[in-house]
Amino acid sequence: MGESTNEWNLLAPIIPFVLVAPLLYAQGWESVEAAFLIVVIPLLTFPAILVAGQIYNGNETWKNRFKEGGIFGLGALASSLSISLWIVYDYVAGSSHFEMHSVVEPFSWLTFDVIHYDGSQWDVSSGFADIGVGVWLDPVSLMLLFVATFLCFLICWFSLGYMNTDPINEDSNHRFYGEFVLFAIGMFGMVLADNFLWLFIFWEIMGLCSYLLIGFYYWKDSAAAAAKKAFLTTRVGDVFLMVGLLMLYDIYGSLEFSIIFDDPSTGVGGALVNSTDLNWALLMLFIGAVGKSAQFPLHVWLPDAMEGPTPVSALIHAATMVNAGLYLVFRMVPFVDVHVNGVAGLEDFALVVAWIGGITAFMAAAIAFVQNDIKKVLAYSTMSQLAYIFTGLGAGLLFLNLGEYHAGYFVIGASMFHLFNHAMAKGMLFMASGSVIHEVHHAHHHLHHDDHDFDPQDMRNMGGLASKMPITSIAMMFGSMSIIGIPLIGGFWSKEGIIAETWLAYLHKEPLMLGPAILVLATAGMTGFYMTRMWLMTFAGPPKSDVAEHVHEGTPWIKEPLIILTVVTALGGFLLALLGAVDYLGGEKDHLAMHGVVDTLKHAFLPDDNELRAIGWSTILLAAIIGPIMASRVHGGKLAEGVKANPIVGWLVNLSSKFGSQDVSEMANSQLAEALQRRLYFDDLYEWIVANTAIPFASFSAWFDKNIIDGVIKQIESNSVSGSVSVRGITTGSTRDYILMAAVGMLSIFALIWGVSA
Amino acid sequence: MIETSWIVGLGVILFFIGLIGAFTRKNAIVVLMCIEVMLNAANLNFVAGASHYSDVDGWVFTAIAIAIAAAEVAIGLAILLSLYSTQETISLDEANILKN
Amino acid sequence: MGIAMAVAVIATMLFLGQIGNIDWTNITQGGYVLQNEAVELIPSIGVSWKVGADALSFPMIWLTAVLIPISMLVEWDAKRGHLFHPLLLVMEGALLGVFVVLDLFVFYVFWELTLIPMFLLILMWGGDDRRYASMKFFIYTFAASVIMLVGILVMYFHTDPISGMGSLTGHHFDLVAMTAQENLIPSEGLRHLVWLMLLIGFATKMPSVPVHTWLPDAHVQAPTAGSMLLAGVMLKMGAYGFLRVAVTVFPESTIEFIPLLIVLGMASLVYGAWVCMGQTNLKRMVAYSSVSHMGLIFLGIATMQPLGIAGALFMMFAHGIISPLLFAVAGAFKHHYHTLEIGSMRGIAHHSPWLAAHMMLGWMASLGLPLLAGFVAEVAIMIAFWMTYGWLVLLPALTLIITAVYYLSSMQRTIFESNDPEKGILPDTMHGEEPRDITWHENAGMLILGAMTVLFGIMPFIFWDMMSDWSSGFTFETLIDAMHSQGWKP
Amino acid sequence: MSSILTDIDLDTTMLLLPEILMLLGIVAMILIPNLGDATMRIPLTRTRVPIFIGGTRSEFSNNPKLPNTIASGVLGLALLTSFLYLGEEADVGNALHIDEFSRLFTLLFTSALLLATLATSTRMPAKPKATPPMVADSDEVADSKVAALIDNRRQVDFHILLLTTGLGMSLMAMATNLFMLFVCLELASLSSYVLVAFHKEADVGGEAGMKYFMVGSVVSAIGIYGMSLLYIWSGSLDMAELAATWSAMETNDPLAIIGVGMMMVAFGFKVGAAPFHLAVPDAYSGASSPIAGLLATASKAMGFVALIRLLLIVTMPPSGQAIWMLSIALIAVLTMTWGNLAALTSDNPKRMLAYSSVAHAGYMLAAMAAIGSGLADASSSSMILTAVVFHLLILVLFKLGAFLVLSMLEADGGGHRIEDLHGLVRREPAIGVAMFVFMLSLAGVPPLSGFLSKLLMINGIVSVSAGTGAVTSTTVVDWAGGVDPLFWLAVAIVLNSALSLFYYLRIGLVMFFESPETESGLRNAPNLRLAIFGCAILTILFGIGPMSEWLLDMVTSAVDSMMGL
Repeated sequence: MGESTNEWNLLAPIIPFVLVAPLLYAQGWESVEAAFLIVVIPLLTFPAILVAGQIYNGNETWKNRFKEGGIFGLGALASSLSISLWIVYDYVAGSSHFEMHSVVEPFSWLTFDVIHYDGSQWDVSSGFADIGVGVWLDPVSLMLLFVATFLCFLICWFSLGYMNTDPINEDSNHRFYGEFVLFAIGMFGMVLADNFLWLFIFWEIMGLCSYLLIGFYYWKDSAAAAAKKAFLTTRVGDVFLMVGLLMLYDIYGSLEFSIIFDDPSTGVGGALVNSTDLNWALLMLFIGAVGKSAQFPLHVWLPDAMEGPTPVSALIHAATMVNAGLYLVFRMVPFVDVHVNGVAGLEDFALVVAWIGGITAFMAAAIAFVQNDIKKVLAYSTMSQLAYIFTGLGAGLLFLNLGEYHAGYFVIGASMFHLFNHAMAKGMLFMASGSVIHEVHHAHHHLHHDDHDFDPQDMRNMGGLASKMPITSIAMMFGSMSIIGIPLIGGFWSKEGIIAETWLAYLHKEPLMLGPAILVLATAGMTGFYMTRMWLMTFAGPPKSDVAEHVHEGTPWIKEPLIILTVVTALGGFLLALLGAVDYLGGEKDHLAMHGVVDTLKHAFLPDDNELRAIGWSTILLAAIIGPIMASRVHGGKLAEGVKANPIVGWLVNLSSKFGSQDVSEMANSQLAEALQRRLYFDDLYEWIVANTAIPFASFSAWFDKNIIDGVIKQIESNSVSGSVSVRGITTGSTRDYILMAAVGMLSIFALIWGVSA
Repeated sequence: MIETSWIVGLGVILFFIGLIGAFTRKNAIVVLMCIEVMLNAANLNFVAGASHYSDVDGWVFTAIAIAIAAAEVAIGLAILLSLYSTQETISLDEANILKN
Repeated sequence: MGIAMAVAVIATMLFLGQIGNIDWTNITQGGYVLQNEAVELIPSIGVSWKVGADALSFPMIWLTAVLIPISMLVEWDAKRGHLFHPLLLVMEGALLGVFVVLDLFVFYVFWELTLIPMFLLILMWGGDDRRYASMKFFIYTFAASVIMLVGILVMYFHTDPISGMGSLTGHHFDLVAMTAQENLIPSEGLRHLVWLMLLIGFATKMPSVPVHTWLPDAHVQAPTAGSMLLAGVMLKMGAYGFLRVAVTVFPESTIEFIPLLIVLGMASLVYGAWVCMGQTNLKRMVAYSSVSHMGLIFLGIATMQPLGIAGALFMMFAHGIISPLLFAVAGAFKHHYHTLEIGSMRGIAHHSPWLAAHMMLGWMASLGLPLLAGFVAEVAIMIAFWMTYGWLVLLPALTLIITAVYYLSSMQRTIFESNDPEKGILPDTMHGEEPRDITWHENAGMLILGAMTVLFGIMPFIFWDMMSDWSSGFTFETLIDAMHSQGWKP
Repeated sequence: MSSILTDIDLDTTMLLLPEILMLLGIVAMILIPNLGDATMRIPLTRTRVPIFIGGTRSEFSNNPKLPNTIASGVLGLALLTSFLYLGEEADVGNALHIDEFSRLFTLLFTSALLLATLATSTRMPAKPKATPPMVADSDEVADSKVAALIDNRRQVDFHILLLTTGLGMSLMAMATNLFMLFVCLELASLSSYVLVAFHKEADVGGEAGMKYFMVGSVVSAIGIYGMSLLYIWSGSLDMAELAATWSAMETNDPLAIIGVGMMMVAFGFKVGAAPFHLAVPDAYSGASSPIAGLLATASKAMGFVALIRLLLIVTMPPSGQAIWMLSIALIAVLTMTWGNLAALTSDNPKRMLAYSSVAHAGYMLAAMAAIGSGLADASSSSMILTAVVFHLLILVLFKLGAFLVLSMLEADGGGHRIEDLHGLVRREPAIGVAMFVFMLSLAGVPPLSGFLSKLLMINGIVSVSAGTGAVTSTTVVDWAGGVDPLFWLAVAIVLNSALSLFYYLRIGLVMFFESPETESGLRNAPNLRLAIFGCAILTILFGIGPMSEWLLDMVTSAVDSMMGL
């Protein structure tokens, strides 16, 4: 495949990596016993890539044969993928089932004692466990593990084509692959961790990699600033997350999932858990999740993070890392699940989750309306879709806390399913956008060597690419459909459930859920608009610049992952829906089982409940019809004369031109559009706050330290010097004064002695 | 016989005359004389004590103190001469190259 | 200098060789090992040569033995190496002395002895303002330690006679015996005063706000190896001494003054971080970050939890690995770019990829990234702090954000940002010199430090276990009684 | 039949050997350089018999280095003998008493003098090949030749004065009678006045001598007057009798206490206590460095012996606070603070050392105050006194050592400005490092001996005072309210030590880091170098380890013998 068939032989080094899983199987290992290797193999690989890259930089073999380390990265990820597939096979198709304990006994990492005051005296607290590290698997982590390993592998594959062909990356790709693999370690570790602390540890590793990879083009001011912004913003959340951990540890005396989830209503030493305490702890954890998943109000970093190379955006900032927050919120389910030992009284927390999700979903979709940068559109789309999942989780937590566990499990399952669909689709969309950018950049490079102002990511420079990039356009179309929720494709199967259950929560349980419910419904239509807009601006209509006319799809390595993911996106959702993935992920069923096609379709389109039916159809109407049609009116159009798109997307291009064109320049110049362009001024606000509080305060502190605290010391010093000079002045040099002083001294002694003796 | 206390009283007066003179006069020779006066005040006391206690030590002390005074004056004058040879002054105020 | 290096390496090897002979069961249970028969040095006043190590001092000894060769390596090409490297050896001797002796007199002697080589290091190899800095360093810490000396003497005076010791004075300086003596100073007021005097000495060394201002000056002027040792080991002397003398001998006073400890710790941590943020000099910033991190040690002790104390111990150790790396990096900037002004050079990662990598690792370790050495300590201290003081933990926690801000900003403006993939922005101080990466020996030293940072981040239990046992034993044997007698409650 | 002659038995005479040696040295000093071929005509005859005194002197007696050699030899022997007879104890007549204490001080004085003598051997402007002027010489040449000859002659004067100083000091340490003590003190003082003024060609020599002499004479007049009051009061000046009378005294007799106060003034001047110290820096900076060093060590020690005798033997009450305690304590604080503050900005190294010497007097006075506080039992008194004496002993090493280094510079015309010390380490590494050691020891940096002695003094103060705070106090303020104010003396010492570091380190700094005005080395003076290195090494050795223990033991037993323990 690709331009040169002999590229395949480059893959030879990954064979031993792939063989790890079969070999272990042959040795009689259980799949879960090998789970730790998912983390350890990349852990050993990434320093090797970095160091070897530093040493062999510029070496021809290193560059051409090993793709500057990319091959080794791919190998490590392949072995992780193979092991995770082995585990997935064991659990999904095989006989293993999940129970409430770590699948691998934790290794004691930190041991210590804690003392406490029992009202009369201090004593050792027995209930506090060591902090260990082990492996934990349940349906959701299994799903996430698969997503992570699968996408990491594919995107690494994609990177071999994307990164190594760009001259600007030359001699620094080892850095990319090293950090990429390190990121994979973080993601795999977070998914496998069996306690909150290690979850947090890997969470931070991901944060580091996100920082490093956003700042991959370290010399770009914007990339450096974006990297810092990403790290700091998530750091704010992380700090609260850490505080949450402290609180949890104090409540339960452990951070192990198995210990906490065994009975979340009783804390350390058998004490009943106070819902207020737990509320605070969960809230703190949630702030961490908000930061990581770029939700309002800590969302500002994600659009800027697009400064990183596109594979990074695809993997970290769309498909995997940003899901960590969702995963963390999902982990809170046992706390609120009053059906099984949960703690009642946490509805407020659930509402907060839902509201944050609703607000972010709407806001991000709105901002996506006006973005012209293809990656920024996708970034806001990511934010918006993640927010859906948060809303769903919020609704689920609410249901569970109120005892409606069927609805709760369902919506939580739907949320997690949406996570899966979104990850696959969004990973693919980013790769496709990368493909577009890559080729546009190439074409531009080919045409105008010197012009550096050209932005290859700006959709206003594209147009009509459907004919030039068939595979990419197909992939992008399916990805967009999945995100929009076009019936039967990918995201439809999960999004529908989220929206419906959110409405149900409003209708039956909690009036305050109205807000999120309306917001997510509106967002569904908006998603239809901006995703269609993006596709049309890129692929439909005549080319908008000479560069766009010269684009052609050619680079190897890029197409294969796109094709694989297109298939997964297009069919995976339906397939999994048939298998009852929602129930499985929600925890209601402990295995996947094939449902009838008719049943499934009926459940989706014609549920028995009238309310559900109404909500479902209005969602479909908004998302699949109104939004896309409006987008077509503005951006649709035929390709240039004489070129033809392939039939799979051709119909869409032609269809879009049918709706005529509408001039929106007035709207585009409105104040609202301006506000959206400025991202609703949040970035400006934060910058203003920092510039007017933290920075002056820091300068003041530095001044204070130098002039006040050290000033006191310096004052002592200068006073000593002036004191010294004046004391020396008493020694006038005149002998008479000396004698006088002696006489005075004598009299003083008399006085003193006399005073003492009297 | 004169009361010992009267002699001591005279000694006190002499001593303070000497002491006050020592830090009010600028001329080194005069100060040297003031020191002599102070020493003589001490001698008076020794003499008075000797007669008061009928103790021969006091007389010896007096004699030796006079000898010390003489030595002191000799040395003092010699030092003043050397001061005069370099700075051409024997004023206690004016010789103040060394100070602070 | 080869000889000096060889001596240092041999010393380290000997020490590491001795590790096999150490009675680990004892040391991990908080007991002393290697405690020799006391050799009388000045028996008339009760001074003896008595050494021993336990889990409190062992990591510090290890640190010293390892850091000296590394700092030699980093400054392999120091000017006047025939003086420089022997001075480091003197430093090693003095530092090891501080950590092993159990006689307060000899302890004090070694304590002050460490000043001289460091003073000379700053003075002879320092930057432009080295005279002021070295004087300030010497006098500041000396003044504080003589106050501590008065405290030690008051303790000394209250010791019961031991036969054969102190023929002249009837007292002795034996710390172990002092610790064992019931109610060493009967008067509570005096005990508090002594404790405060000790605190002044130790807190200045640590250093804690408000007696920290010697540190930035000393660091900025010191040569790289000097800074590495200063931050890596010398600051730990303060914390070590505080735990070894003040807390161990006077647990009641420690509990009485917990609010003070919290105030000092918070001030160092929070205020130090803010000051860091306002710095424009790289090394100064790193120096203040040391102040900030040392604040955590006080907080860890103030929790009165075995966990918190173990965290404080681990903080000492972790900071002892990380801060030398930070200073090695800062020193390399000074060495190769002749400036430490943040922002005067940009995009340095292009010219010095190794330096940038080490900077990244060091900075990340220092801001408490998990799986690097500093994280465990921070988490342990914070867990304990939450248990004891609840929401007050938000202050140190939020300080982590400030820490991240100044570290990331400084990186952004040095190794990132030049808007040209082909070359970075070079400082004026280069005067057209060709920029280059760090030398092999700097690189080797930093690699070792970096590797240790990672090693102890992933496997903290290597030292954590003994520290944890020590602090548990210490809490159960000493602190709990004092907490009861003081009626201390959280 | 007893006569004076039979009273003096040979054993006692042997015990006085150091003093006798010094006396013989003085005589030899007068005679030997005058040995020549002079003859005398026997009256009424024409026969001339050689009398050897005068005339044309031989190469040997004409050697201007000879007096120095004699003095060194004599002092060396005296040092040796005093060391050999250290443990002996005997009465000599009824005014002198030889014991370990006094012999220890003889040791101190002779070693200080020996060091000063060694330093002088290359310091005095002696020119061995000086010849009388020829007729053909121009006026200038003739003048300089005459000057050289005169200089050579003055060698004898100088060394005689050194020996008389030593004799006076040594005898003073043995005196049991206050008057004897005073006379010996005057002998030493008067000699030292001349020694200070000895460099009379310089502008400052005469002035320094004049100031030192004037102030010294006034305070000794005050002292002798005070002593006369004591005599009137008790009828005797024997210290044992005075002490007995003193402790029998029920109400304080004004005669007695004023007398004691006046004697404190006289001795306070000798030790350089504020406010009587004002002439001290002038004298030190005007005198040649070895002499200044002598004043800072031996002379100061002499003053302290006198103070110890007066305050601890005569006026020490059996229990309770001595009446002089408060004034000594205040003087101590004033002295140390004044000395350190003034030294802080002194640009003349000699003045700086002079002020530092004042500060050290303050430390020792503080320790004395602790003894007088009435809180110290016999053993702690002995301990504190041990600290003081130990400090005095080792001061000879590093204070005099520092002056010796300065004297080395002085030989090349420098030593009066801090600039002269610039880059000393580069010019003379060994000397520079030795100087640095002296400075650190003066500052009290461990493990040097200066630290040990200061530590012992602080320890003394702390140990007698710290126990006085209320045992039941629960807060620091409580305790501080109850503690004896003496405790704060220790704090004052500590703070002053910190302050003093500034100027000591400054010397170190300029030696290491300023560029020297000239790169050339210093004069090759083997004796002096040897003396400096000896001082430096001993400064270190006496700081910690067996040597310090040995010295401390010696001092302790000496002090115990003096206090009758």
